[in-house]
Amino acid sequence: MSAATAPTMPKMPSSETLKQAGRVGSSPTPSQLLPDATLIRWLRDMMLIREFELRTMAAYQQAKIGGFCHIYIGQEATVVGTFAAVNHDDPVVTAYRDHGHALARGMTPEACMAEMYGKLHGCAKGKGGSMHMFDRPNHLYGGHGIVGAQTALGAGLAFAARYDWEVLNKAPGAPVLDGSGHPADRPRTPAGKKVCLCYLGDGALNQGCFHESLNLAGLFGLPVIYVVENNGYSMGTSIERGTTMAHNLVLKAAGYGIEGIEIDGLDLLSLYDKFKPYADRCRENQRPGFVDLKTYRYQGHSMSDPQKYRTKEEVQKYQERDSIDRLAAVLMSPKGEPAVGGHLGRGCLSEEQFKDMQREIKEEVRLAVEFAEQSPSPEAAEELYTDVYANPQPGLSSIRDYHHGVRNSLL
Amino acid sequence: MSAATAPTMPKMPSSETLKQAGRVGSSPTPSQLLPDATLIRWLRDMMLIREFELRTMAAYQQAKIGGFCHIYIGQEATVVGTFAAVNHDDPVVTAYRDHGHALARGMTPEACMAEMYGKLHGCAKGKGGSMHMFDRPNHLYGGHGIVGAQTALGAGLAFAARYDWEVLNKAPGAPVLDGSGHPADRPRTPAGKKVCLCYLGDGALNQGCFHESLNLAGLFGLPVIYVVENNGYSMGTSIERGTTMAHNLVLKAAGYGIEGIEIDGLDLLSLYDKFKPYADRCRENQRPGFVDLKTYRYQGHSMSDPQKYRTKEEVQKYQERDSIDRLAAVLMSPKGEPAVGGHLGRGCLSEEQFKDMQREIKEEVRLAVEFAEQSPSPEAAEELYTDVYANPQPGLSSIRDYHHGVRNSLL
Amino acid sequence: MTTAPSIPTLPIIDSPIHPALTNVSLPSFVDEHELPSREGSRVIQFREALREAMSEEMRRDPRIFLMGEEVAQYNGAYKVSQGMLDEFGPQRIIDSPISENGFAGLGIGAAMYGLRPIIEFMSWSFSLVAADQILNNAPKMLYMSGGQWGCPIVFRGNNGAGGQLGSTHSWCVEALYSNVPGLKIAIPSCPYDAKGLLKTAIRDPDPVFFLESERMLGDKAHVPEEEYYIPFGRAALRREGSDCTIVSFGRPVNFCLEAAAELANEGISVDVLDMRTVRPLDSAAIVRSIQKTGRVVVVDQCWPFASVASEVITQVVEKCFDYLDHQPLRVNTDDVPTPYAKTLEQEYLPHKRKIIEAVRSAVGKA
Amino acid sequence: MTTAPSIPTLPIIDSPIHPALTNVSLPSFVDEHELPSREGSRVIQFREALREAMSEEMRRDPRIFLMGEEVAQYNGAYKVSQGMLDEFGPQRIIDSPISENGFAGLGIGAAMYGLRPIIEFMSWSFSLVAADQILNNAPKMLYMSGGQWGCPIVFRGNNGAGGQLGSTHSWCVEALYSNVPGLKIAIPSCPYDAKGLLKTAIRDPDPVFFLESERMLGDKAHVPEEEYYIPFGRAALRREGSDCTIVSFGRPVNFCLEAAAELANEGISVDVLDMRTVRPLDSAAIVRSIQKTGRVVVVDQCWPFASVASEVITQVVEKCFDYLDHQPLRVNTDDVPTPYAKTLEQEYLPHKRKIIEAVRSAVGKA
Ligand SMILES: Cc1ncc(C[n+]2csc(CCOP(=O)(O)OP(=O)(O)O)c2C)c(N)n1
Ligand SMILES: Cc1ncc(C[n+]2csc(CCOP(=O)(O)OP(=O)(O)O)c2C)c(N)n1
Ligand SMILES: [Mg+2]
Ligand SMILES: [Mg+2]
Repeated sequence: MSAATAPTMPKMPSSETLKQAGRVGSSPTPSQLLPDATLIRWLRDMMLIREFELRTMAAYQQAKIGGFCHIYIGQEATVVGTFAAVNHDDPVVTAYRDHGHALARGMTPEACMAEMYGKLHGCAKGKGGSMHMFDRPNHLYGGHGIVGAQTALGAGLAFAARYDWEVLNKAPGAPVLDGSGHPADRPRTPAGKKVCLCYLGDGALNQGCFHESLNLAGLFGLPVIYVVENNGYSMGTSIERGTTMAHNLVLKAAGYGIEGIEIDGLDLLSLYDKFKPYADRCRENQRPGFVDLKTYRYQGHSMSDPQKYRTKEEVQKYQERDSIDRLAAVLMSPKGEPAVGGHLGRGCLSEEQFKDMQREIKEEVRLAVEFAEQSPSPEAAEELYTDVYANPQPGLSSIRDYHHGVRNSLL
Repeated sequence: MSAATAPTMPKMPSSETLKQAGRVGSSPTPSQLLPDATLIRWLRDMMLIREFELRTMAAYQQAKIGGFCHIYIGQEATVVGTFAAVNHDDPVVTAYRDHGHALARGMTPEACMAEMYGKLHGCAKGKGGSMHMFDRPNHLYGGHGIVGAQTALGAGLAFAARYDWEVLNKAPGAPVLDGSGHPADRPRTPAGKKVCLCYLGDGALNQGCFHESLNLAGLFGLPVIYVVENNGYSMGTSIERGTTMAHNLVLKAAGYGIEGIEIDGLDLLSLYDKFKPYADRCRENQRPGFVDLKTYRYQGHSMSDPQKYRTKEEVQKYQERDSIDRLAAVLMSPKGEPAVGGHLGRGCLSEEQFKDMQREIKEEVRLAVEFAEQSPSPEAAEELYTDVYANPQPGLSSIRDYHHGVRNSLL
Repeated sequence: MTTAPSIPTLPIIDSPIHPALTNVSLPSFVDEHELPSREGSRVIQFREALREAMSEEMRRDPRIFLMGEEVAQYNGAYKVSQGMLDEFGPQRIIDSPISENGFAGLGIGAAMYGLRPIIEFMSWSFSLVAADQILNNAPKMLYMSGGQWGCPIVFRGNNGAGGQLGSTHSWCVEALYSNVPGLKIAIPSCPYDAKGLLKTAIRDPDPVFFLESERMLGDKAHVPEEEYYIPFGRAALRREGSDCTIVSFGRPVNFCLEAAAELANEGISVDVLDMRTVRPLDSAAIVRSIQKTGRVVVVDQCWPFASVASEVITQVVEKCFDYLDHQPLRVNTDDVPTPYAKTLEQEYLPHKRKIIEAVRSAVGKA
Repeated sequence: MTTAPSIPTLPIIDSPIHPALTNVSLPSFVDEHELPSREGSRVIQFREALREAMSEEMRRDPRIFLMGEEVAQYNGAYKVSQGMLDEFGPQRIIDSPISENGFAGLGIGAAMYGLRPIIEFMSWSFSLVAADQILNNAPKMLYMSGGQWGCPIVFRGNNGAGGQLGSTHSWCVEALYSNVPGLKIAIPSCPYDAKGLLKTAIRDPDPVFFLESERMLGDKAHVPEEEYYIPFGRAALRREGSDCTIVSFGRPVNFCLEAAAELANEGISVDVLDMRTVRPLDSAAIVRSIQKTGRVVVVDQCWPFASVASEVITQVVEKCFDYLDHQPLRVNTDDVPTPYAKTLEQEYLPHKRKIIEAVRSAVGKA
């Protein structure tokens, strides 16, 4: 992948173009107000995801990882940029292409990799696998395998968050909601307004569940933002072949009274600049949102995809606009000088530092793989009949009684 | 109901208003080109439905009819006007509020009433009931009880009709499609372009199935027109309380690349004038359509609805614009003079003739009830295990073998 | 950064409540004979019993809300939730559009977040459009998340033939849904149980499918004033006898009792076991009864193939084959789509005559 | 207008083909021993057998089309339809968006109109979102319309655990769907049967659910050149023995054969019956075998509760209780959501060791 070597500097636009585009000299964008350290962390997050995915692919090819495995490379800016615009305790739910979401939300690479290895120290004790990354302490309500199904869950998370703020705040003695993973007896502090991020692929646009969810969200005023990670394909079907009005998806949201926006998902800084105020508005007004976030996946749909439906040139075209390269370039460009994408250079990252970061991440992920290798497999005697019921009772099965098993290491 | 007595003439608009509205003096509308006899038949069709429904209500109250029963009174113009714009062999499918569709398509009141009585000479031998009116010789592919489910069937009917025209016409020796009820060995004549009418209630807008169907129709170019019989309520829920963008439903269709139209469904002539060219275009271009057809039901949702969600005044307001009264007034107004709704009077129906028609219809429906009363009930021995499989085989059930029963009287 | 990864050993969970489910307070259950009396003069309808169960729990716990079609302003399509909008307000009693998959999923998401949703399906027949949410998400969330998130939710509504509603509207879903591990299914046959089971369902931290019947909503019986909870997985012996065991659940229990009364006239005395929940299934109670009678007839309002009746019979032969003096028999609805015509529908159901004939043949008096 | 209504008497339908279903030509079936040989050198994959079945029928009948996700340009997510777009063109091999409920319903509507759709679910796991269309419409249309419209359609796709796909993607739907009258379910265990059964399914005028398995698509065996159709409702005796009957269907038949080979080493000889269709179910063949062996083990890859295994055991006790020398036993998958981890998933399946243990216990050698 292109970020594995130090990025080459993309061509700079003239400062004339930039002024016309309103990027230079006008009032500062949200990202311009952020400290360098934040942007460096974003870069690191994206690089971590990419490195992690490279290792995932290698492990899959060695048959260490089974099942379906959907690689996130190319889409890193999406998740890093949108997460940056919300709080850590805002609920998040997504589809099966979820490794990036898990890592960016704060799951350790160890827990994520061990899950794919089907090991006991995986985020779901090896029961969920690549497509089902759940992380309660990090408010990640799962990757979900059924296309579109998570969109109703997203409406529900937003409903509950709003209910917490609107109803429970006023209910004397209402308990702390346990979705947060905090103990039940923590004293209740007033809940604030939250916003839920619900991700879906462009292919999920055509599931009825999504439309029912949009209508419910529009009708009830649910603070959920549907972020379409529009990578242009659902498996081998380009969006134009599967989805009507592919060139104007926000129109679909308009049909539910939701004002959607389109965002270029390959430029993290402008993504954040557009998404941040949008998310703030959804939170403030407790209204749903819809984002057509245009991105691209460099790899096949899953590990077994021969990718005959697109050309190498097409992939290359996107790789030339690689989001990691672009952000790195901005951070490494001289401070205040126009840099790629019309952003001002930050001059806060040297090539040296960048390489150190790369090395560090490589090591971190290597250790995660090692951890996954060494973590024990769940044992059938302890784990097969556990976590089926929270309240197991006799007579639930004719085969065997259910019981409580090994504690999840995240809890 | 208001049509039970001779209609009082509604107030006439001035011819000045009419000229401004472009109705008088401009080129003739589609309905103006139709012979008087056609319009008289339309009136008769609407009156038949209304009389039939009055009798249905009476029979239900006497517990002659069971189950759920949804009365069509108030919406008659919808079905008569839209059917008039298509051919008899264009497929039609609808929801459970389907008595009007059955009658307007040509089902005898006998078969329709006997079905509700659960009798053997009903259109489905008493197995379907009020919500499930099927009539193969009249190309009515059923009333359907699950809200929204028929919208996918409508896409399928349109798909098949287009396939017939596009694929089978060119396939040597392709059989005549049997949906028409014609014998299999009829020589194949080239199939023409068809258009399917698929009706749904406003409440069905919020079923995922409908959205999947719209997308499929838009994508594949299916000649199906989704006619939303927008009577403002789904049970006790007004459209605004259940549906986002209730004031601009065509926007929902736009999200699938379908250009929808709004039509006033209480004025049959202008309904036809707007719908006819629209339907022709959909047929010609083999493209889907979407019609927000604004209508109103005078009765409750079903026979057991106390209707507390609306005022008597609201119902009355609509009854004052009653579609039967309006058409009768046009037909009875002096020829060429401006009449109600800005239409030109036809002067083709005397009060005498109108009353004769009323009497005739009353008698026709009375006979239908008598027929239904006298028709035998299906017998369990012959009918319970019949029509489950077209090709019954041993081992399909542990209880009993399936078999062929009594011939459907429509076939 | 470069230290070798350390793999802690994880403790086995030993608390009775899973750590993922904080804020759960299971009611304390008493034995059947300690429950308040079934006799008394506080006679109310089945629908009122359901309403009381919901209202009592909602007063106790502000996290509970009720959502469904027409539950609020219309006061319920079948008046189960009558008056609840007035008491609890529109934020907790919520009318939904006709989007079963959407609002079932909404409930599941809300349950994960920490609320305690009650989702009403106007009829379980309409739950088929929500099958993915209720079967793929609700019962599997705890497992798929490795114990992080459960799904404390109740889905409830009318189940079974409602009276000439035709085949799309007359589903008995227990045959289909009970196959799926992770969920619980309760199916009361009388107002007393309806209340006690529904209160338990709302308290339970697992997803519960609660199956009512349009045909029973008007049934009246005494329901005591004092609070009570009926535990899941314990059958009730509705009538005692010695010649044959009848096993049933939900509405047909009432047909069984009628049949039992008639059979008594013929000198045939039967145990009538009302399972009350089909998952968990109190097979121990069935075995106990068969050890006494040696014969069993299972009465089930679903189609026969791969039904709960099939399951009961299978568990019977697995657990007390040697006590059987006669092959186990089952009475289901007829194996056809539900017909509309009254004549056909009546024959179709697992009615009294069919039950009597089955019992006669089980005891060798056919 | 005023003559009294005349009520004709209606004739009973006596033709073997229902009048609603013109244009149906059922193939003529031969007995098992008259079918072309299973031995030979034309070795192809299971997926190729499926493809041949579809292609042969599509060449014969222009009304047949194939629709599903990725079936056309991608040549099938699992390459079942490879090359079919090239041969039949985009009007008959059609890529659909991810809208299972929509395109399943589209297929049903098209079938009513007179076409012969084959609808591919990439996995039957994704059929839950289409449950309403496939369970409420396809199998009930003929009944609800009083015999006017049938629904000649085939739904097909992968069923069962595909190998570490986790619990949302590993459904075995036969336990759920077989409860519903009006549909037929075929579930082949080998390439030869896959082809012969699929051709029959496509010809059948009723809706057929055709359950394949991702884990078998690469299995290879001889499939004859000449055309053949395997009738529904006839089990195949895959192995003969005398001590115990093993009843299975679909992929687990192969586990049963492995188990049988090992049991033979222990001196236990078994009949292995491959049901091939679960609805119709060839219970006569099961009874015949049990009359010989007196013992039966049912092996089923669904969860146990109210499964096809429960149904088979129930029919066994209904039909040959007195021939049983031991209680019938069943081997299902474990009663938990399908786990992802390899260790857990392998144990979860109805694998060889479980089958061997069940047979040993049935024959009293546990
Ligand atoms: C209901 C359902 N149908 C089909 C599938 C199989 N499937 C998995 S991913 C996928 C493509 C989804 O594409 P998209 O939503 O664009 O997400 P992306 O893979 O591009 O991230 C399909 C068809 C599924 N998981 N669920
Ligand atoms: C999937 C589903 N959910 C709920 C119902 C119950 N139900 C029957 S009709 C109806 C209201 C439908 O209203 P609308 O679509 O506007 O049609 P109308 O009755 O006004 O003609 C409801 C909720 C159903 N039949 N199917
Ligand atoms: Mg995509
Ligand atoms: Mg309506």
